[in-house]
Amino acid sequence: MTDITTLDHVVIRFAGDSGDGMQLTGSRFTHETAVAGNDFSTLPNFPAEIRAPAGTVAGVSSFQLHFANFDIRTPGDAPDVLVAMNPAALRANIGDLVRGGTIIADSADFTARNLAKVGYASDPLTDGSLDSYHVHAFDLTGQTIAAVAELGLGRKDAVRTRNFYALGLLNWMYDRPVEGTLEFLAHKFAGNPAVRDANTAAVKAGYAFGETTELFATRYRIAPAPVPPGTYRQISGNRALGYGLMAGAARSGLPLFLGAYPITPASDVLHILSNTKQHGVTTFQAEDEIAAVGAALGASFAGQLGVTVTSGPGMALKSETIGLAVMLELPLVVVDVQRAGPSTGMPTKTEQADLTQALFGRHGEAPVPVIAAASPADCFDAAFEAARIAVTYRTPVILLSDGYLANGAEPWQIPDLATLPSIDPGFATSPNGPDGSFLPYARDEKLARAWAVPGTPGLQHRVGGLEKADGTGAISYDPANHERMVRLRAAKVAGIASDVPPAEADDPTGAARVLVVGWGSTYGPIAAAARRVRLNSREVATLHLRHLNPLPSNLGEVLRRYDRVVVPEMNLGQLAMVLRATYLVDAQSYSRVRGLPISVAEFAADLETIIDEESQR
Amino acid sequence: MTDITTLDHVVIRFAGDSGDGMQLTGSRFTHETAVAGNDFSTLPNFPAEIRAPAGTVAGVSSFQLHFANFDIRTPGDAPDVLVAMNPAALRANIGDLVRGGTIIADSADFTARNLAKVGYASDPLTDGSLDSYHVHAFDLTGQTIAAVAELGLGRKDAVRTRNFYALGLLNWMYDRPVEGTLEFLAHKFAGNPAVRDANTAAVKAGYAFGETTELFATRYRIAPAPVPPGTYRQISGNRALGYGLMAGAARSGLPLFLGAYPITPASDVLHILSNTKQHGVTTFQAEDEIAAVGAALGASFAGQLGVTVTSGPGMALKSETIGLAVMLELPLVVVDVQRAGPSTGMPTKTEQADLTQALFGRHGEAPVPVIAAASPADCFDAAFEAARIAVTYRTPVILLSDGYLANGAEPWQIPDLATLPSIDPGFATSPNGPDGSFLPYARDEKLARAWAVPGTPGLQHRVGGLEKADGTGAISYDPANHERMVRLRAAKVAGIASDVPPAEADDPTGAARVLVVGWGSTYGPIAAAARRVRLNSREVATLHLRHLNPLPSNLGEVLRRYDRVVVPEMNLGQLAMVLRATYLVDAQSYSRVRGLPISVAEFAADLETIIDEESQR
Amino acid sequence: MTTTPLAPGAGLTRVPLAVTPLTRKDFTSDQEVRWCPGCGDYAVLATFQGLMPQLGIKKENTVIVSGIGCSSRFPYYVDSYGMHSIHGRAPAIATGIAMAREDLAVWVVTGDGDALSIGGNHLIHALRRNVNITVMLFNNRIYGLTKGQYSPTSEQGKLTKSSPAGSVDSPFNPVSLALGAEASFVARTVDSHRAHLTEVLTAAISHRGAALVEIYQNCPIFNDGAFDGLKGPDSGLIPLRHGEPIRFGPDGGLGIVRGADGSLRPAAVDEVGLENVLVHDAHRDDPGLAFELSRLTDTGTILSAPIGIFRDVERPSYDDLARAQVSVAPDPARRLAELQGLITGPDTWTV
Amino acid sequence: MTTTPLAPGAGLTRVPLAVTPLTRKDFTSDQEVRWCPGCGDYAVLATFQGLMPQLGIKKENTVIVSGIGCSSRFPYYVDSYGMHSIHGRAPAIATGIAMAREDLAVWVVTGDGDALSIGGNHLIHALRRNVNITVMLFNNRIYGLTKGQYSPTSEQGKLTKSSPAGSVDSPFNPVSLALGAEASFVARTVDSHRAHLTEVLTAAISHRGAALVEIYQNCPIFNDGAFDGLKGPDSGLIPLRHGEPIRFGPDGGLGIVRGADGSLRPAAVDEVGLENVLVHDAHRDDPGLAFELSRLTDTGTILSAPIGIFRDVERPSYDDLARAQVSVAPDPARRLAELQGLITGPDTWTV
Ligand SMILES: Cc1ncc(C[n+]2csc(CCOP(=O)(O)OP(=O)(O)O)c2C)c(N)n1
Ligand SMILES: Cc1ncc(C[n+]2csc(CCOP(=O)(O)OP(=O)(O)O)c2C)c(N)n1
Ligand code: SF4
Ligand code: SF4
Ligand SMILES: [Mg+2]
Ligand SMILES: [Mg+2]
Repeated sequence: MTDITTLDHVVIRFAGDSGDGMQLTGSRFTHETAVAGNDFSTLPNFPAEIRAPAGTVAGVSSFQLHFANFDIRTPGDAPDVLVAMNPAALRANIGDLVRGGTIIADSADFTARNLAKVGYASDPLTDGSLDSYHVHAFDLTGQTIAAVAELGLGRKDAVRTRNFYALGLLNWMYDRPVEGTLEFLAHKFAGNPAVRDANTAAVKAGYAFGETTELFATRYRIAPAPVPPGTYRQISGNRALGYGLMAGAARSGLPLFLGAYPITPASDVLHILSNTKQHGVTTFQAEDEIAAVGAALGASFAGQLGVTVTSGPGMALKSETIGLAVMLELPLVVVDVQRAGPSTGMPTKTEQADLTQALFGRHGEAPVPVIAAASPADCFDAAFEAARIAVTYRTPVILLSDGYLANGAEPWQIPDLATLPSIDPGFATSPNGPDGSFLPYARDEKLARAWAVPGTPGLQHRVGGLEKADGTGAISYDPANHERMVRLRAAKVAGIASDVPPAEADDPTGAARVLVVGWGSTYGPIAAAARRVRLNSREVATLHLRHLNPLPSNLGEVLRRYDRVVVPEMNLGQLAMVLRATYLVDAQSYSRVRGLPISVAEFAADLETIIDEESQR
Repeated sequence: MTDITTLDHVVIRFAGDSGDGMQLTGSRFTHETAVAGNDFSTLPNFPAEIRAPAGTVAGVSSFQLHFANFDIRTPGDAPDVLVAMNPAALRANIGDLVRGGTIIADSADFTARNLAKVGYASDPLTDGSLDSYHVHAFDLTGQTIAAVAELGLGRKDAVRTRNFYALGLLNWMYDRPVEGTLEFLAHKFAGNPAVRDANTAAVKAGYAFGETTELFATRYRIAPAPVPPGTYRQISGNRALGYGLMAGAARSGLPLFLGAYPITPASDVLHILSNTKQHGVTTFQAEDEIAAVGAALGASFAGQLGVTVTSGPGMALKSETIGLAVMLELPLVVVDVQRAGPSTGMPTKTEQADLTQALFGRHGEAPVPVIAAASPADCFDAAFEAARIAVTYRTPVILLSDGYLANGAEPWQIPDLATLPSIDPGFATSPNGPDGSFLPYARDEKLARAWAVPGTPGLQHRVGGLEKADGTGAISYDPANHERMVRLRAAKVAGIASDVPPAEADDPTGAARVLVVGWGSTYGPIAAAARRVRLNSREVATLHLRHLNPLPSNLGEVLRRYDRVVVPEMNLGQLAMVLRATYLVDAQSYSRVRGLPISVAEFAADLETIIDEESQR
Repeated sequence: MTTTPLAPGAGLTRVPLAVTPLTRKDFTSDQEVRWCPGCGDYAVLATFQGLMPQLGIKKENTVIVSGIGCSSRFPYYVDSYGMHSIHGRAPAIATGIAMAREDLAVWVVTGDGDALSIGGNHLIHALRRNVNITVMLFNNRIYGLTKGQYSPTSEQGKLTKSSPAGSVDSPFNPVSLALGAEASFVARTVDSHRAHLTEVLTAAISHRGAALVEIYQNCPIFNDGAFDGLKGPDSGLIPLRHGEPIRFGPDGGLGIVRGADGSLRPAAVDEVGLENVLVHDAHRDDPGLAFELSRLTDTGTILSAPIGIFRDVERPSYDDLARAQVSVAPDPARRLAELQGLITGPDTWTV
Repeated sequence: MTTTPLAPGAGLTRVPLAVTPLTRKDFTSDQEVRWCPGCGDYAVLATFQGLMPQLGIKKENTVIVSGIGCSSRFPYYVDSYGMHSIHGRAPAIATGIAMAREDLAVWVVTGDGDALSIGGNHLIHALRRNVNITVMLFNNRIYGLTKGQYSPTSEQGKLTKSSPAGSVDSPFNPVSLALGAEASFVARTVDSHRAHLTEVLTAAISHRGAALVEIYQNCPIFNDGAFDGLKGPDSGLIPLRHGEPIRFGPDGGLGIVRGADGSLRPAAVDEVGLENVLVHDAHRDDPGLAFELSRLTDTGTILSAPIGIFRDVERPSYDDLARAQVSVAPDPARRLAELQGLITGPDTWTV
């Protein structure tokens, strides 16, 4: 009999060739995990090439899942368990595995040829080089073929089911039922009974293999995480973002218009919204990013909620049109799903180095509200907030996500849309000026200008990129008017600070001297690192910013409460610069620019050093 | 007899309809001024419309000239003398004239119809509303017609010579010879004797009118300014900029390639360089700004000095390609002749609000050196320096000018090109790697990479926008390599600081407590204001930055020497933000965003208040 | 939401009609018109303000989008909704407007630089997609607003500030380019021919889909007389009228015939016989004929050029097709409930 | 500096020749080729590496500029100078290279998205200007690199991730578009037809001026079999050869004839007689015929399409004309002295 060991959390990475179905295996296992009540966080990792030659390191695709009996924040730095379908998968991932971790490998694929292809001189499964890990190597391919033999598939098709064999085995190891997966297969392959039955047989055989063999001495159990009651689903950042925009449009009573040009890692937002046309969503795949934002701005002018989604290179191209939107004072949401730059950079890798571009990347004084999402599920709230600000203030808003959030997934407590605040586009319907005239640049108490859409009788007017006369919106070259308008536009955006929650540090004991300030997807690593640091009996405060422009009005005050302010960013210190300039606080950048999330372990250790240093001063 | 009064300096503004030839009159008068040995500074002001309806305020064109017996810095805030050819010119400019100033007006144009067109209910020349000025109104048109009568021109053509009549009169008033102008006319209208003779007659008649009439009680004399000996010419910022680029290319031994798309106020650089093809200059009028910078980058790849020139909206469009240039590490000079924004803004007005776009307007970490010109003539040196940095460091460089510098003119001591430093493009001609290989990303001591141009045998290599492996330049997705390359690119640009002069404050007594820091075209107003403040027995230090990125290495130290740092900018405080962030110094923004140069008088007064405040602390 | 694409002539079908007849004054805004004296833009504006009331639609359902250039000031002068956008992007912005709203008449005003230089890509894509917009391309063969550089329609060798030794660019033929870009409606007219301009613009806005109208426009300041070669009775102006033989010259003495090698050329009608003169067919599905006719335009100084409607064929409009895929519950509560269903999805668990 | 434009066939005239003959290996870089198994890009690369040595030029005088897309990885695999630039901008960058250096053979590698979507404007302007570059447009009718969205050449109704209900875009015909943009050389070929590809690419690079070669390229992952309809003996592949009657189909039984209304259509050669089959004339100055031939391409599923050289005419190349205006003193000191004269100007004063 095998033992059952209880664990707090586990990180598993499934790795194989692009064609091995690792993403599917991973997401199925995630679903079982979710149903078992664990908290989780996932991160897929695709090869940069569409389909690099089989068996090469460049062609390895992986999926990492972190699940736990507590609320976790990241997909984990380093896997505890590595499932490696071939030598390339081992080679590409072994460096990340924790010492003493578990390797499950398909020995069938470790042929001399495959080993040579990735530069292994001898077989690591047997040459002793993996002695510091628990290696479970067995003929996964052969066993799968045997298991599905009687179903009459060709060898190639039979081999393709081995990811489900592996899934069955993992289900056994972590004590999860397989029923959900069997249902899923029945549904997915309803039209192809042969494949359905083979995969079903593979799952069952994998499970049975765990139960019958003596290879595995232990099974693991991770208790459910204590989460607020409610209905949950698994959601990726890009999907949550799309839904958040839809919710924003629905609560504004506006149709949603997405203008987009495909670009990694933002394309999925276009794909997802292209599938929701029955919800009043128009999607326009434009000829380029300039046309995409232009059409979105046109749709806004026509009374819809115009949105555009892109990544860094596309942001650069959109900047002139965003400047026009600043002048027109129309709602527009511009989403930047950041990736590693500069230039084409590393398109499949994450980074958060577009912040200063979002804040300053336009000519002239062209202030734009900037907000950022903190986690995959948070993309929903962030997108809703972006829509709210855009519509309420008649302004373009830049929403920052990144590759890590875009593709990562986590549980999401599904919100009740009816409880979300309703958003008022405040359409002008009647004259607001002297003698029945319409003043398109008359402002409400929030400084938002009057928005009259075409078709509204009597309110005909012209907008444009030339400086506008205050009130009338006529072209004006008057020096004093220009100064007034520049300051009015700035004041409108600055005023949003009074309409967002104040910054609040998470400082459980109130005794911390070091404050960690983050934005965007560093949320997970910072929270996880803070947890570790606190478990190591140190005090640390954290503060995460949703709004990057304007910053919360009390932020300076909060920052000044601490002796030291540390700003971890996946860039060279962009937020740190803004905080220093704004508050003259010696905020220190903790910078990691590797195309990867900041490592929790590394940051936690460094943070402890910082705290210890500070306490000795 | 008229008196002769000696003056230190005078500001004259010539104003008339777009068709009245005010720019020509102004520049001729400037030339006489230069020959007379005065220092001077000029600024034309064009209407926004190509040719607005005659006699309207929108159609007024003017030319302002400041000349003096000392070295001056600006074209002057407010004219002492206004030449108004019609009611529109008076209406548009009277607000700027100093109280007690002189008005010379052509009464012939002050008809009821013309007055009404610009909203004068009665004739200001006669209704007493100009009592606080010296008004010299006379029938300039009629006198001109009479003067040229015998030359047989039609009335229309005769009237067109009245600007030269006015010029003759002014020459008399300021005691200048007319010979230069007569030569100029002989040359310019060699092919059209009738026009030549008429203009000549007009100049002489205007001069004679001054001499014979009793209208003018005083003539003025402004002694020559003490300037270093040398040969001088008058030069505008755009011309100086073009010449500076040519000098940079010549001293690098490279052909110059300009890719440009017309845009106000940058187009003249294209026009000027299009006229210098016999000096090895290729100009390419591209289909848009993206193609312009792309072709320039292509030319650089091919071994030329690629340059592109634009204004704010074009900068926004070029940002993606500038990011590519950062990754390719090739020389490229990007000139931004700033104008008032955001969006189309006020194209004919000046501003310096593109600084943060230049510094931060790209996705990813894409550091680019940024430098700025301080005065029209200084555009030459700034352009040369931009070329030097681009070629020496194999990097794109952004050079900031603005509309005020572009069109303004001043005397320029013509440099001896042979004494300018020579610039080494350091072309790679042989392998630099192991086994005769070529490593395009191997670096010299300045961190500039090896630059091999097509046609060089054995050094074939590929560059591109994907992240490069250190040394080899192959595509790399390695996290550690990315971090290394991001930091290397940043270090290369930061290292330029060691190659530029340290910042030095101009602090004559060493006793100032207030430091004024400027960049770009605020140079003139700051210097002039400092002069005034010092004449009013107060101490003030000034510091003008040529290099905005990297900042001079000793800058923090200099700033910290002063109790108060004031940063006047024609934006909402962009340099101030950078100084605050970089040095944690409480640099205070003095912000004027009116599409106009900062007023010397206003700033001097405000600066005195600041100094007095500071001395009382 | 639309389901079936509408036919040509249906360009304005879904735009509401004015209740009382409008006049030219209704389409005149309070802004002072600020082109140079004698600019061809004045004539086009006047013609436009004259024809708009005749369309019978509500003026508040008219939208004019322009780029940047002298001509792009146009929207300010018309009392409709308008946007003076940024250089070259008007077709993209108009695409968003047309997709968002089927009840608007959407005009794009642009210049040869705006449409063909910086904005060339948006223009050809709008034409390819067949978005229901009407583009008035003011071709003065020069950059007016930036004071006289050569444009993509300037003749090779042109002397301008940016080409003091003569430009080395050879020009686009806007009609050929549009046809190569699959345009369903392409026409050309002249600023000063009021009746022709009215007729062509009316046909263009009535076309359902993208319509490109090239307007030869005189710029007296920077390119004066560029189209003077087309004036006078014996000019090479070749009027195209659907279903009629293509005749031109004094008394229509010249006609276009197809030569032995298949190419088109002018010939004396007397000599070849009227029956051999090509009959214009603007509705032919294949754009080949229209393309060949477009090549009869001079590329240097323009002394000869066809005007009229080169092509006018039926093809579903992009925005109609796009709208046909979009729907939404009319009632906000129902919309929210449906969205609630979507975001919930099939795979949930409850704690 | 050049003074007289060179003729067709002179595309490489000013590129120095290799001293010893080169082989395919000389044009193979050390980078591992990373397209999907079966991708049509492999075949084009192999053909390219095979034909380059035959051109006889120095390999270090070869430059390949690409944009972004699967096909745009091409330069990495050829041991020449190369730039993998940014999306859509390769023609602009190549224009700068070609203007700067007459001694380089400049290739542009691009995809249907890169060249026709984001990069459409640069492409048509390079063609209009007639810059001496050769553009290989890999048309797989899909966005490969971004994993399968429809492109501007995809058929209407295409189901992709971004068009789950079928795309509503109607496609460009790249050959028609190029002809509308005044291209002097336009051809089409197919990835798998090695001999044809070699012949067409060789003619293209030998053309002095801009050459556009559309290459039908299979993407087995996202648009497999898009050109399968053109395979087999009775496919609708219509080979164009200058001076020969245009015949196709099994045993060349079909031919292109000009119908009574002047339009082109296929007919059985037996029925119409060989003498009535249209003889291809690629050198005809007027692009009308080439344009009409381009329209024989299917717009939906491609079952019929002409391949070969549609047009190849003589027109001065842009970079030659531009270079003819540029000169400089060969000696640096003299250059500096001349510049000193320029900056001094005529109007100076001395203190
Ligand atoms: C991005 C950008 N680039 C350049 C300009 C400058 N610019 C304004 S209009 C124009 C060309 C105008 O020519 P055209 O479209 O022919 O219009 P026209 O003035 O002749 O009517 C240019 C280059 C600009 N406003 N924005
Ligand atoms: C500015 C910018 N926008 C979008 C992208 C994303 N992108 C890369 S390649 C591509 C399209 C590729 O399609 P195609 O040109 O047909 O090349 P293929 O991959 O099919 O060979 C897109 C949209 C990008 N890299 N840069
Ligand atoms: S510059 Fe030419 S196009 Fe522009 S307004 Fe004047 S005349 Fe018209
Ligand atoms: S996705 Fe298609 S085009 Fe791209 S490499 Fe793979 S097969 Fe080739
Ligand atoms: Mg024009
Ligand atoms: Mg493609």
